[in-house]
Amino acid sequence: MTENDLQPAPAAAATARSKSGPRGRVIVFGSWCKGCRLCVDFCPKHVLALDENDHPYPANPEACNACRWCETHCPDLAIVVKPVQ
Amino acid sequence: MTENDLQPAPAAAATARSKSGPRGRVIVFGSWCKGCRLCVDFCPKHVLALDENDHPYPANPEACNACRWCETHCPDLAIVVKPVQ
Amino acid sequence: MPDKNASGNASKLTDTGRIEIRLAGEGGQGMILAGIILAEAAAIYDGKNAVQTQSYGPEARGGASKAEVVIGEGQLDYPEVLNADALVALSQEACDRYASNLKRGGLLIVDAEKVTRLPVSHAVKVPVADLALQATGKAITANVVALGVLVGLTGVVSRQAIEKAVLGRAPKGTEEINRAALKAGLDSAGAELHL
Amino acid sequence: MPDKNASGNASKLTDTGRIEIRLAGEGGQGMILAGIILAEAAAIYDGKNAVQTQSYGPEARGGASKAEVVIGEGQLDYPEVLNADALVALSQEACDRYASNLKRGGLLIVDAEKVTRLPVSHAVKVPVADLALQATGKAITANVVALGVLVGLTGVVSRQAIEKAVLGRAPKGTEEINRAALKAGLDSAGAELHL
Amino acid sequence: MSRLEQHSAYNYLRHTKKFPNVWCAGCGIGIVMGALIRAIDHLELDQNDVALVSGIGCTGRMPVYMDFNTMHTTHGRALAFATGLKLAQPRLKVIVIMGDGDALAIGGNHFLHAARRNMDLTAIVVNNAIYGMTGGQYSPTTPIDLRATTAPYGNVEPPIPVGELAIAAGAAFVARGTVYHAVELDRLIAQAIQKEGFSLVEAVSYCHTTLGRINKLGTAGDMMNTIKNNSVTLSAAEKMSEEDRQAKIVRGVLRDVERPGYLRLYDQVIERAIAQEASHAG
Amino acid sequence: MSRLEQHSAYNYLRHTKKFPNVWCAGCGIGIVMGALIRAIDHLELDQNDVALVSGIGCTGRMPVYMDFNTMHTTHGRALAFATGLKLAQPRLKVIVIMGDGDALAIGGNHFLHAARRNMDLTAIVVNNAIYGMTGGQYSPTTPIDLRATTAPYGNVEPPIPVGELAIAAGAAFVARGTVYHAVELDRLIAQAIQKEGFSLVEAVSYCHTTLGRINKLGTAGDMMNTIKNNSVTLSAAEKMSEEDRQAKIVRGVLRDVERPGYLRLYDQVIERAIAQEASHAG
Amino acid sequence: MTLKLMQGNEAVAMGALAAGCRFYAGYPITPSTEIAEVLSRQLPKLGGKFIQMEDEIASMAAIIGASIGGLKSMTATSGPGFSLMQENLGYAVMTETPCVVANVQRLGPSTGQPTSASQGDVMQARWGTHGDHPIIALSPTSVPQAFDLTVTAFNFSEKYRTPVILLLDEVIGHMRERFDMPDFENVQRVERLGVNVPPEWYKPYGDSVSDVPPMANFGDGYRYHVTGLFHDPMGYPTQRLDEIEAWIQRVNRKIERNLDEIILTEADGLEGAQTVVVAYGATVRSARHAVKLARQRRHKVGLLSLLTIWPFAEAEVARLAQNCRRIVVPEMNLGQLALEVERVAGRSKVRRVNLANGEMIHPQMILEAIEAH
Amino acid sequence: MTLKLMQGNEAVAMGALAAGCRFYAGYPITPSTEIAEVLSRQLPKLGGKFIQMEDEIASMAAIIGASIGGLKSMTATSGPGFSLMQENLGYAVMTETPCVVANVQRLGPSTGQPTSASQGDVMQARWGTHGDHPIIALSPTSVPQAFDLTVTAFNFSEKYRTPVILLLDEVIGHMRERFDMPDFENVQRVERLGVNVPPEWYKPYGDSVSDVPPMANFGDGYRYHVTGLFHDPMGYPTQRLDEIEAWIQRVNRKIERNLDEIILTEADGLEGAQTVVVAYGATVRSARHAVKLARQRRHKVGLLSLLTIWPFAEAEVARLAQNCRRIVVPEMNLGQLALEVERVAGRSKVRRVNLANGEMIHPQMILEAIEAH
Ligand SMILES: Cc1ncc(C[n+]2csc(CCOP(=O)(O)OP(=O)(O)O)c2C)c(N)n1
Ligand SMILES: Cc1ncc(C[n+]2csc(CCOP(=O)(O)OP(=O)(O)O)c2C)c(N)n1
Ligand code: SF4
Ligand code: SF4
Ligand code: SF4
Ligand code: SF4
Ligand code: SF4
Ligand code: SF4
Ligand SMILES: [Mg+2]
Ligand SMILES: [Mg+2]
Repeated sequence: MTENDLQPAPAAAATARSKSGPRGRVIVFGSWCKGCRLCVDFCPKHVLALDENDHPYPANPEACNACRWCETHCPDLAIVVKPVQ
Repeated sequence: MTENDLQPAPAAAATARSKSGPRGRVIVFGSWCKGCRLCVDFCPKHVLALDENDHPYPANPEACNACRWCETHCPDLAIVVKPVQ
Repeated sequence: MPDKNASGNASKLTDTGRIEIRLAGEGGQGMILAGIILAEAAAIYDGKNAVQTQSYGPEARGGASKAEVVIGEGQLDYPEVLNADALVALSQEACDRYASNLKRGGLLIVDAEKVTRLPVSHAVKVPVADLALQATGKAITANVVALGVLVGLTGVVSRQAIEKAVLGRAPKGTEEINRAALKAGLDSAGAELHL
Repeated sequence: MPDKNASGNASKLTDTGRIEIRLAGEGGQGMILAGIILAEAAAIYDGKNAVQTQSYGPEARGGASKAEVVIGEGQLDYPEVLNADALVALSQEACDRYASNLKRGGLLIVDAEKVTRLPVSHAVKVPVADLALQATGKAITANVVALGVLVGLTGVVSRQAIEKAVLGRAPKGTEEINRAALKAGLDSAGAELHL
Repeated sequence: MSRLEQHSAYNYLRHTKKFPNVWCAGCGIGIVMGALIRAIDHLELDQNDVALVSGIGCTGRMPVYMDFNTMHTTHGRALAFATGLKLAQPRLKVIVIMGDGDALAIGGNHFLHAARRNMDLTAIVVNNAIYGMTGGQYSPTTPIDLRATTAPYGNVEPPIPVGELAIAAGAAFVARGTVYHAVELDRLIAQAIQKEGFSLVEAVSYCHTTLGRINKLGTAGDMMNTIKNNSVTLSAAEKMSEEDRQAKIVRGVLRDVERPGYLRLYDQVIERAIAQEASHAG
Repeated sequence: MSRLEQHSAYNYLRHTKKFPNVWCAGCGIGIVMGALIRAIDHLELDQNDVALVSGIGCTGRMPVYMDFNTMHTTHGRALAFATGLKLAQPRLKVIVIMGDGDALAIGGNHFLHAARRNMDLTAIVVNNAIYGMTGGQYSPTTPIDLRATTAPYGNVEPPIPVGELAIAAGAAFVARGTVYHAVELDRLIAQAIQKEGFSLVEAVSYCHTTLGRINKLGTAGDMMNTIKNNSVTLSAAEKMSEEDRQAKIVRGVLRDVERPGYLRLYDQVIERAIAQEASHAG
Repeated sequence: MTLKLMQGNEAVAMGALAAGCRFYAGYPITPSTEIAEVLSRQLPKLGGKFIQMEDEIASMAAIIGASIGGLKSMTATSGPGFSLMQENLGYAVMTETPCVVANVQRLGPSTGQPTSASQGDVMQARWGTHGDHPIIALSPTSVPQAFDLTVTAFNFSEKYRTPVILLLDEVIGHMRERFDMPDFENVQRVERLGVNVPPEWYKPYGDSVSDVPPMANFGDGYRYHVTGLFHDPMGYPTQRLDEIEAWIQRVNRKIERNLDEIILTEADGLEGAQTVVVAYGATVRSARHAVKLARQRRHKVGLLSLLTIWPFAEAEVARLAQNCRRIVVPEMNLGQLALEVERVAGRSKVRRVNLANGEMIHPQMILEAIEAH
Repeated sequence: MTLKLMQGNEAVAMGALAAGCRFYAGYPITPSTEIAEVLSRQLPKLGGKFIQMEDEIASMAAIIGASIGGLKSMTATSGPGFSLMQENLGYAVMTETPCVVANVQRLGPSTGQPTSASQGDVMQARWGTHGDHPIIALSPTSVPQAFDLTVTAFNFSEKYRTPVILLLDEVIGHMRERFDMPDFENVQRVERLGVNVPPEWYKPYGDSVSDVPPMANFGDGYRYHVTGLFHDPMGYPTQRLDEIEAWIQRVNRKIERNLDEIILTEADGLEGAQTVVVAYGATVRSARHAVKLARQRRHKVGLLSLLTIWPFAEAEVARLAQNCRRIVVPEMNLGQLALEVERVAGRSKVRRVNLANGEMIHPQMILEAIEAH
């Protein structure tokens, strides 16, 4: 299991910090993820990108607004979004 | 096969002669008839009655207006009505 | 196919007191029910053993149909009639079709009005349907009349047993006419015996 | 269950010139197609006999899958691999799962980048996927590169045959990249041989 | 003018060994048979060009009496057999005769898909609201609360709306008639036979021997009267309240649309296949 | 507030030996699984009181991943198995998960009759418009002209209108959702589960591996976009012309009526039987 | 005890109730229909459920579903319906679900002759569904035995977690016979082995001492998986050869190691018999009659009546074959169980007596076979 | 001739086309699907028709309907679908309708293991439908033979007016092998015996010299009746015992008197063999390998390959059994055809070699059975 969120992408973090509204922390279970890209392609905030193992990671974590699109649409139940206070 | 119409009932013949409109000659195939009474009970002109073998015969042949109800409703295709000129 | 009659009266050699009865008529004449009643008389009320079989099928709706009853003291092996001790036939077609393995010297009871061509020289002719009409006003009780004739002539089951069996099967409210029909049959059998 | 290896090199004793090859990879790497191409090269273009089998099933959609090709001169009896003369494995899982009945001294070809744990001491390691990318820009041609390596190293089918077979299966418009991929494989085999 | 007036319906019957028919006295199935014959006669079809396919049941016995290409198949599967026959011999008018259990219980799926494909068949369902042949078990069209040998306490399963179902599945032509309205039935059947695609005629004909006896609904004649009194034409029904209409047998053409039949659809497949073959060759 | 926010969907999964699941990367069946779990979680049902019954197909593999009473039956027959289970254990919420072929090709008859009886079941049909498991043969929901391995020249068979069919057959609740609208799907499923009688949720989820590949319709993501662009809500659809609407996937609750479920209907049978027994005894 | 003249089909229905059957799903078919009709009347009184399904496939499915829900379940049918049930019958075998299927045989093939007697489905009962599988099939010879063997069928099915087929012929199904029906409380019932471990420990298809794993009912708190795919001890699909083999072996073993209990026969005069008649179903009645006649003619004849048809009484017949000269196998078919008898008959000669036109075998036919040289 | 690397299933499809098949109705199922896929592409080009039906029951019905309409017809399936086809297969037998049913066997029972090899449906092919009936079943051992036996299946079916089952195993169905496919014109086809009397004289089920009545197609001007009930020579339902018996006898006789033609086997070194291996399907490939190894070790081993499984090569095996000591029967099942071998093996010992886990039988297993004492 790869919790990619433990490696935040610093650049993205920087831009998003200025935003208001809800924010989410994205957790990906690498061993379940099949790398289908749905989460990456449809995230409305372009938070995610695929890593070299074809698993998504929050390349732009601060942009996440915890909308949960990725969580509710991951066919492998490999993403959980935790709201961040 | 019993062609009952060969035995016309004279009384009935008398009453009907005065009528105008189409008239029919009823032929019953006794060996097919199962004596269900449908033709007897539903003939609008009360032309038919059952004989001792439970086969219908035109007890009142002159009343027949060749409506063919009996022919089209006999489940055993045991009646034919021939129009009489 | 072996000739079914080849085993002759063999049945008697196997089952104790085995008696074979065939009841035949047209669909709707109630001969299958008569078979059941007869078997119940033997099995439930006379303390004997009994097996009843019948012809089923589309032909049971119209045409001839039959019931067979085998009665005996103990275990009954073969459940169908091998050589009928008695045949009751209420229609010509039934008589034609089912008289084949009536035992030599077996009892043939027919409805005198309906069966005119007989397969054997001696037969008991009873106007079953007429008796039914006379006794009960209902042609439908002919089967019970026939049972009365059969029991009266053969004593294959006791009179008490057949009466209980008939009444046990009679729909509520029809007990009296059924009793009357049975009596008519039994009586006419008595008359027959005295001929 | 008997040990499958028990018959040893028995296959050689039965079918003339029997050679057994196994191609394994992940679903989507096209190793089953590679098996078909190899068998076609032998059967259609080299005038030999060939039988190809493969693992089907849900697991063929993901996970490891394999194709087997048996080549020989005349009748081929047992259609599956008894003791592989050669195994090509393009993924670690495929190598783990399918190396079991590689013949003692048989040839193992692996993708150098993807297979790191080897079941035998000597194996030919070729960066198959990398070569495919370099030669054609398309990772999907790795299976053809692998065929090139196999044929280059073993001569199990002729170069002309494998080229015709590859081109015979290439979708319209992809002839060139497939030819390039095959060449890349053959060349790298040449290089291997000279190592 | 139909040929019937010159030479009778008996030309369409197989006389040898077959009559009287197997049905109970007064059973409406025979009336439907008469209507079917008159319809075919009216259309002046060549007997060699007509095939009758049936399933198992009292209704399923119908084809054997008629002098066409006739096939008495397995219970519920008549439409599937007929599909194969029609595709093999598109020239034949294939008429499929089924009981309600046959068509809608065990055969429901074939009914659905024949209608969906708009298979060029005419289905006649004799709806007697019961399994007649096996002696009166409830069927998917048995009305609520009526008793049957397997519903000794009254049926609680909602009956299927046969016509509506066929419409939802895609049938091109759907009609309902009754055995009391025998001449109307001729017409409906004739219309159905002429239709491209899947056509259905439901013929209501209560079974007096089982349904009637068990529920004390009287003789064949009594049940005829029930049908007579309980049915209305489509146009009359349209003027009734929803609730009143529910209680009625609505007669008439419930649907009649133009949709290409399966054979015409499949012609496209053949065309495309041949075109592709030609382009490969060329 | 649903329990999901305290402890995640993972409580409903069987972790041992089962993951990753068998489906292709990007297959929407997994999205439906997520929606089902969220619906059950939202309803706060006890896991012991839920049974999932499926047929055979890619979709049929769903129950094994979930920690309920689960049954993977034979192709097309899930509703019939579920009927027995529900009648034996009325307390269970029985949810039946089927593919389009499973539910409507081979299983069409059980679908029809479960709906007719208003059997207390919730059916979820994952409509991927193809036989996925067997590699891409056309199904009764494959759109016209799309190709499939057994329709190499394009499909000519009119697809079945799943919802309309269920309505005609008598289902109490009929809804349609898509995997693009996953959260909406949760809601529809939750509504369906709560309904007395037969409820159906059709979840549209095109199969990219077979239907997509054969017809060059792109990746899983591309097909998601197709669904997104081609679907409208019921209220939006009502404002469209018949023709425009035909081309759309109409989402929402297509029917929701109160009809007694089969279990309540059967209670009448039991009551009458016991009453009759008592009157005989008395 | 209630003294009755009872029909065979009715006795099956009564036997089912006595055995604890509380669910019936079926589709009517001659000559089995009375079983459904009696149960449609009786089950709701006992809190059980009766449902007439849309076809036989659904019926078979429904009884499996109900059994997994915890009710003892059955269906009844005849040839055409039995053919349709085959796929789901295999599912019951694969999932080890107890249930009873009565097939009141009629003359086939196809629609055949619905009201005629036949024993034409004997081999189908064994081999009708695809793939290798063990099966139990019982066949009564009388009305009282129809009751008893129905109870036994339920008991076997629960005890061994397997579908059991009750193979009647039309003669036994429709025949009425004197029967002193026992009170239901006095009927011995077997209940499925319940689970006595916590849910986390439960393996629905695990090894067990008896080779029959305990069975939890859905809803009892044991959430497990049931599938027609080969599965591991947890019930999860598997492609592992070792797990597939383990399943196959266990499922066959659970029957094979209990043959003594499962194979029910009645022996009559087998000791010293030179000719042995092996019969089953209604044909036993013909055979008994013939054997008595033969004995009167001083033939040394024994009669082995097979109440259990499958598994075949292989060992018993083989043993008899060693001591007799001839085995006569009368069947209302063209020779089906005779194939099995021949297989194990060794050097003793097998004489088949067959009739497949819908009539019972006349005792005379058997007598001739006994006497022929 | 076209030289190809062809799959077994494809060869079946091609063989069907070569034999003149012009109608296919089926429902997809692994591992048979390629047969449908190839035919869906090829049939419309030849003016034939392909239809995917709603299920296997409908598929079987449709091919019978089409055959009665005059087209050579087939379907293909695997275990679960084959189980569902059983009822209508019996209808084809009863109505003597030519058609071919390919069953590409997979591991069962139930859903089992769809992509694994098995010969588990051998007995089902014989006995799967209810009632007594004869049947022909052929089983190829290679891809070229899949083509040839498909042609033969059609030819037998037309010649004898009977359904023919083509029993493949998954190995043969999915294997690709070198095949020099003959041009279709050079393939020998048998057409059903046409009618050469006027319609009034035609008896669709009448007696004939060959016991196979000529068959008119619907639409050809012979209006006759087809039914699954027992029927008289006119095809009309009958309950007359003499007519029922005549039908049963004729239909069995038409196969039995042609066993020489129908039973196809390949003999290899049977002369003087002390051990004979009897095998069929893909198992023949294992057996050939094993036999060669055994011969190298100087065992006198023969191999009888059964291309026709049903009717069983009873006479041939019985004859062999008289001269050999031991018969080895390897099967990818728990022992099915071995039952038949045992039945006729007399005093020669039968050794079964069984594997039912989805794998091919390894030659070593057969070798061990040959060598064991
Ligand atoms: C597979 C199969 N199941 C059951 C039967 C028994 N069966 C014969 S006819 C019939 C139903 C008859 O009802 P319906 O179809 O409504 O026709 P009807 O007799 O009422 O005209 C049944 C269940 C059968 N022949 N085959
Ligand atoms: C009786 C039977 N027929 C056919 C099959 C083969 N089969 C397995 S899944 C399937 C269809 C799959 O399509 P669908 O039901 O739409 O499910 P999907 O895989 O698309 O989710 C078929 C035909 C089978 N297992 N059993
Ligand atoms: S949607 Fe799920 S499976 Fe697909 S890439 Fe994202 S995390 Fe992985
Ligand atoms: S929760 Fe929404 S915004 Fe955040 S990563 Fe997921 S899809 Fe993107
Ligand atoms: S309707 Fe027909 S069958 Fe009935 S009584 Fe009249 S003639 Fe006879
Ligand atoms: S034709 Fe009309 S009027 Fe004349 S007898 Fe028949 S029903 Fe009566
Ligand atoms: S049982 Fe009913 S449907 Fe059948 S023939 Fe008799 S009346 Fe007609
Ligand atoms: S084949 Fe299609 S439906 Fe099946 S898992 Fe793959 S994408 Fe999903
Ligand atoms: Mg009906
Ligand atoms: Mg699908």
